[in-house]
Amino acid sequence: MDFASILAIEILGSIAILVLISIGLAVVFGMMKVINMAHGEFIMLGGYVTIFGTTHAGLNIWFCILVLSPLIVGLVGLVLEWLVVRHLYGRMIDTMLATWGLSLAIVGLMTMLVGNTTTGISTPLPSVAIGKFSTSGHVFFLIALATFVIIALACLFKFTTFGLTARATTQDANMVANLGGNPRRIYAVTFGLGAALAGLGGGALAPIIGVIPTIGITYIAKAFITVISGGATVIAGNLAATSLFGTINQLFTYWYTPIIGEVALLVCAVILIRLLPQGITGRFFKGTI
Amino acid sequence: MSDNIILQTKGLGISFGGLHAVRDVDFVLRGGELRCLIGPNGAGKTTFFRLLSGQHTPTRGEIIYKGKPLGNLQPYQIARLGIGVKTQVPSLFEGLSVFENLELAANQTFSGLEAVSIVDETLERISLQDQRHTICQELAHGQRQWVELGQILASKPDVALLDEPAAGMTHDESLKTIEIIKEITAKSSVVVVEHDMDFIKLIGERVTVFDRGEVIADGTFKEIASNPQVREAYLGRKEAAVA
Amino acid sequence: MKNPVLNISSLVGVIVLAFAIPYFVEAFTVLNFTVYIIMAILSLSLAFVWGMGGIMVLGHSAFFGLGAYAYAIAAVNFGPGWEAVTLSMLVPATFAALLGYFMFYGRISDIYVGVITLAVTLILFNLINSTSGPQYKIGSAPIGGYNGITAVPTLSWPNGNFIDINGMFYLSVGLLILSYLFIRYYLSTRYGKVTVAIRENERRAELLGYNVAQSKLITFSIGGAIAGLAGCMFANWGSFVGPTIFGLVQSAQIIIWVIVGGRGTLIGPILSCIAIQWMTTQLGMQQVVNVGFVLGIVLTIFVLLVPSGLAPLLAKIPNVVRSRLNGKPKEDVALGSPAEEGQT
Amino acid sequence: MALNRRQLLGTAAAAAAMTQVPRAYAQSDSIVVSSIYDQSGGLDVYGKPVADLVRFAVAEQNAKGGLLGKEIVLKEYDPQSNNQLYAQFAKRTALADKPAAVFAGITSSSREVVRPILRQAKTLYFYTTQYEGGVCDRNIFCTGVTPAQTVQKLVNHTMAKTGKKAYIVAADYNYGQITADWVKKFTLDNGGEVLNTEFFPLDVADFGSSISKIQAANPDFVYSALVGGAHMSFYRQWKAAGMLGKIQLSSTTFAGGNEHIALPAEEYNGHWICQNYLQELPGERNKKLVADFHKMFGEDYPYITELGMGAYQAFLLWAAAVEKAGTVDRMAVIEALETGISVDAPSGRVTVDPATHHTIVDVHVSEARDKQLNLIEKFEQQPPADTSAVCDLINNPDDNQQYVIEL
Repeated sequence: MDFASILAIEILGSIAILVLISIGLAVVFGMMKVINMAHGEFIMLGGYVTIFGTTHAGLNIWFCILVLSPLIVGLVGLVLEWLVVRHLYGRMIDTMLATWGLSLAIVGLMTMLVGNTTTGISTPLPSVAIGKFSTSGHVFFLIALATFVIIALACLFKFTTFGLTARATTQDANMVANLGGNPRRIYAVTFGLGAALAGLGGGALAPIIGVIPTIGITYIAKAFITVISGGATVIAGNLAATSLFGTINQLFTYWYTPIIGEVALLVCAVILIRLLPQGITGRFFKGTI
Repeated sequence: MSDNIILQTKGLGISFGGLHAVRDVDFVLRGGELRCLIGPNGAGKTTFFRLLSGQHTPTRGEIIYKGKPLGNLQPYQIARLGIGVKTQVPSLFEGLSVFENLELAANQTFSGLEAVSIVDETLERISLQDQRHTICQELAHGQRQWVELGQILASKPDVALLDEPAAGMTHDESLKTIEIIKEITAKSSVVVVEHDMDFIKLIGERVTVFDRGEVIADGTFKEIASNPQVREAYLGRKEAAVA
Repeated sequence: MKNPVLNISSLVGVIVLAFAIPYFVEAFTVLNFTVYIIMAILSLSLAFVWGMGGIMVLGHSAFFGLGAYAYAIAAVNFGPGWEAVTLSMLVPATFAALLGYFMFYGRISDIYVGVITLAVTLILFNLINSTSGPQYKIGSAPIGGYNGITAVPTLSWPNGNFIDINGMFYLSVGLLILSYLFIRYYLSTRYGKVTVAIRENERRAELLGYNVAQSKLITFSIGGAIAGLAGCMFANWGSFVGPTIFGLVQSAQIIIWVIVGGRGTLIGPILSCIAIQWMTTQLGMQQVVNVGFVLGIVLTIFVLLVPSGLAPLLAKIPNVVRSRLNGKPKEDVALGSPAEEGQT
Repeated sequence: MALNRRQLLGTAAAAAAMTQVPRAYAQSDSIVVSSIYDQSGGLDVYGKPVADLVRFAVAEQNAKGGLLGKEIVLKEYDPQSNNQLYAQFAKRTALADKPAAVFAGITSSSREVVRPILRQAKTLYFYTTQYEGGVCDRNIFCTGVTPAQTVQKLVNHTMAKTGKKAYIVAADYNYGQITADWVKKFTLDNGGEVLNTEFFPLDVADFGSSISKIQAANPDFVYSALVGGAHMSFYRQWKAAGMLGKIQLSSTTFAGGNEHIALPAEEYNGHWICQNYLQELPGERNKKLVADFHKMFGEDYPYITELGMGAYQAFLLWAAAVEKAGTVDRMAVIEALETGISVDAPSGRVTVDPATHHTIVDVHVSEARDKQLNLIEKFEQQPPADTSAVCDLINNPDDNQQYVIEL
C-alpha cells in the first residue's frame, strides 16, 4: 500500500515535470504555430538563474524559482523573438531550424560563460515519509506548481483581454488587426510567455537535477513530442499528452530502467502521431482551450 | 455503357461536421462532352471536383467511371485511370521550368521521345515556346494557368476537370484559354467550373448549376439564364448578403 | 550544370586534386580530410532526401549510425568484406523503408516527419546507449552500449592489401564521387524527376498520377543507404563506433551543412560540409570561441538571411565570368529553389 | 565561474613554466608527451584535475632540467567527454606528434578506444585512472587501482559495520558493469547477498524511482559505482528523499569527480570511500606536493583528486624508467618499467608489477565529511590481485585483451 502511494506520487511527479517542461512550448505552438527548438535551452537558462541567484547572489530560492527565472528567461525570449522569430512567422520549418540554431548558440555561449560542468542546488524542503518509505518533498512542490500553472493559464486565456485577443489571433490574425489589435505584439508577448514558462520549469527542476549547458537536449525532444502529440489545443492537449506519457514513462521506469521508460515514451509518441496526425486534441476534446 | 456515359455520380454526397458540402448529386458526363458547372461561392463545385479526383472520400453515394465504381482509390490511382484535374488555385511545380512541368505530365502516359514531342507540341498550343526554360514562379498569372492546362493537354486524360481556368485573366487571355479548352475537348471529356457568366456564355455549351451542394438546374446557357431558381440562387444570396 | 564539358572537366579536376593532396600534406592532415570527405557523403545523402526530395529529416544521423553499427557488427562477425559493406547500406535502407512506409503511407505532413525521425534517432541512441551489458550481443559482436564497438576490423583492398591512411582517403573520395554521380544519374531518370516534382508540389504530382508515398519511400531509402555507406566509412576510419553517432548534435550538423550549402543542390552541401568541418577543426584548436556557438549562429543567420544557401550564390559567379567572356548573359537552369516551406 | 578562470591562470602558469626555454631547444632536443583528458562535457569533473596534474608533472620535471637533458613538451587534447573524439585525437597525436608516451582516458570505454589505436601505432600508453582491472597488453601501463585493491577493502569494511544485504547502483558502461560484478563477488565472499543491481547511462539525472526501489528493497548498504556530472544528482536526491544516514552508502567513485567539493556537505556527510590517494594524507612527500601544486594553481584549487594523482604518479614512473633506460625508445622504456621500477609518491610507495603492468600501492578507506576525506584505515602495498590472477605479460608478452570477472 505504501509502495502504491509512492508509485502514485512518482507518476504524478513525472506528469508534473512533463507539464513544466512542455507547457511553454505548447503555448507557443498552440497560439503561434511556432516550434521553438531553443525551448530546452530556456529551461537550462531558468535552471542557471535559480542556481546563480541562490548560490552567488544569496537570494531566496523560492523568489529565484517563481520570479527571477521566469522573468529573466521571459526577457531573453522577447529579445530572441524580436531578433529572429518574428521574421519567420508562417514558415514553420524555417522557424524550427532557426531556433535550433539559437539552441546550439545558447549552449555554446553558456559553455563559454560557465563551463561545461554540472552544477546544482539542494531543495530546502524536507523529505516526506509515507509508511516505511520517504520521498523528496520537492516532488510535492512540483505537482503543486504544475497544477497552479495549468489553472493560471486556463484563467489567463479564458478571462483576460490578453487571453481573448491571443486566442482570436490564433484564429484570424488579420481580423484582430482590423479590429485594432496588434498581432505582432500578441505574438511577441506569447513567445515571451512561453519562454517565461520554460524558465519557471528550469528553476523548479534545478534542485532535483544537475544543470549543465547541454541539459536542454534532454528535455527538448520530450517537450517537443508531448506538444505535437497533444495537438494545437494548448491546455487540454498538454494535459492529455503529459498524463499519458508521464504515466507510461514512470511505469516502464519502475518495471525496467529509466532508459526503457524514455524509449517507451518516445515509441508511444511516434505511434500516436502516426494514428492521430492532428494530435490528441485534433481528435478528442475539440473546442477546448 | 449505354449512351456513351464516361463519368457518372449516383447520390454522391459528403458532409464535414454537420455541413452537407455536396448532397445527392446525380451527374452524367458523356464521352467527348464539354460541360460547364456554375454556382455561387460555396455551392460545392470545388468539393465536387475533389470527390471526383479522390481528394475527398464521399460519405454517401458512388462515382462510376467507364462503367465501374471508383471505390476508395487514391488520387494518384484515379489520375492514372485517366481523370486529370486543374485546381482552382494554380498548382504547379513552381521551382521547375515550364518544360519540366509539362514533361512530368507527359511522362505519366508516354515515354522517351514521344513524351518530348508531346511536350513540344503542347508548348506550341499554349504559346509558351519561348518560355520553355523559364521557372514557373517567374511566369505571369495567365501563363501559369496555361501551364496547368498544358499539363492536362500533355497527359491527355479521358476526363479533364478544370476548376476556374480563366480566373483572374484579361479578356484576351480568356479567349486564348477557351481555345485551349477546345483543344483539350478534342481528346477528352471536359468539365469546367466557372462563376464568370460571360466566360460560360463564350464557351456556349451545356451548363449544370450547383447551389448549396445540390444540382438545381441543368440545360443550355439560355435556359439556365432564364431559370428563376438560378437567378434566386445568384441574386437572392447577394441581396441577403447586402441585407 | 547543363554544360557537359564543364562538368567532366571539373570532375577530372576534382579527382586530380584529390589524388594529389596526400603528396603535399602530412599524414594526420590526410586523416582529417578523410573524415571531411566521409561526412560529405553523409551531407550529400541529406541534400538528396531533403534538398531534392523535400523530405525534412531532423534525425538523419539515425541512418548514418545504423550504417556504422551494421558495418561494425558484420565486420566482427564475418570479417571486413563486401558482406559488411553491403549490410551497412542494406540495414539503414531497410529501416528507412519500414519507417517510410509507416510515415508516408500514413500521409503524415512534413513537420511530423521531422518530429518522428528526430524521435527515432533518440530512441536508437537510448537503446544502443543502454546495451553495455555483456548479454547484449549480435553474433559474436557485443554492442557495447556507451563503450561503443572498439577495434572494428577495417577493410582491405580486393587484393588483400591493408588500406593505409592515403588509401582510406582515396577510397572515400572515390565513394563520394560515385555517390554523387549515382544521385545525379538517378535524378535524370523518370523516377528521379518525380522526386524533385514532389518537393515542388506534392498535390500536383499526385493529381498527375504519381504515387507520392512510394516515391518518397524510395527517395528516403536511397538516402538511408548512402548515409549508411558514410557510416560504414566512418567506422572504418576510426575503427570505432559509439552511440553519440545517433545524437542530436550529429543530426544538427548535417542539417547545417545542407542549409549552408543550399537546399536544392548537391555540390553545395558537399562543399559546405568540407568547409564547415575544416572551420570546426580550426575553431576547436583554440579554446576561446565555442564551436557549437559559431555553428548555431551560422544556422540561424542562414535561415534568416540566406535561406537558399551558398550554392545558388556561387553558381552566379561563373555565370558572371562567362557572360563577361562571351559578351552575353547565359540563362542558368538550375533544378530550382527549395520547396515553399510555409504550408503546413 | 571562478574555477574556470583560476584553471585558466593555472594553465597559463604551467605553459609559462614549460615554455621558458623552448625556442632554444632544437626539435630533436625535446621529448613530446601527449595528454588526452576530458576537460569539458559530463566527465570534465574528472578530467580537469588530471590534465592539471599532468601539466604540473611536466613543469616540475622541466624545472629539474627535463629528462635526459631534454625539455619535455606537452601536447594536450580535450576530447570533450566524447569517445569519438578520443579515437580522432589518439590517431592524430600518434601520427602528428609522435610522442614518447601518451597519457589518456578517464573512462574505461575511452581507454578501449585509445588502446588498440596506440598499440597499432606502437606508441607507449599510460592509463592512469582507477578502473575495473583485467587489461593485459604490453603496450599499456594501467597505474590506477583495481577492485581487488579498493572495492574489496570497502565492501569488507562496509559489511562489517552495517550488514549483509547490498544494493548496487552503477554507471552503464564497461567500468560500471564489471565493477558491479566485483562488488557482487566480494559481497558473496563475505556471506552477504546483493538484492538488486541497477545500471544508469551516463546522462541519466533523475533517480527518484530508483530511490523508491531501494527503499522497497531495504538493503543494509548501497554501493555506488556512479560516474559523471549527471550521476551526481543521485547523491542529492538520496539526501532529498531523506535516505542519508538511514542507509549507508559506500563508493569507490564518489569524490573522484570532486563530488565532495561540488555538493554541500550536508548532502553527503558520512559516505565511505576507498582510494589510493587522499589530499589529506600525512607525510612530507604529500605535503610538499600539495604546496608546490597550490603554488602553481592557486591555494583555492578545489581538491587534488585520486585520478589526478594517478596521472602524476604514472608520469613519475615513466620519467624514472626513461632515466633508467637512458632513452625514450618505447621498448627500452617498457623493459625498464618491467624491472619493477618503484617511486616514492605522495600516496606512498608505487611499484610497477611487471607481470600485469599494473601497480602495487597503498589504499585508504575514508569517510567524506565537510569537504574532506577523513582517513579511517590504511592498507599498505596492495597488489593488483584481480589482474595478476589472469594476466602474465612476462610469459605471454603478446597477450592483448581485457579479462573480465566471471561469476
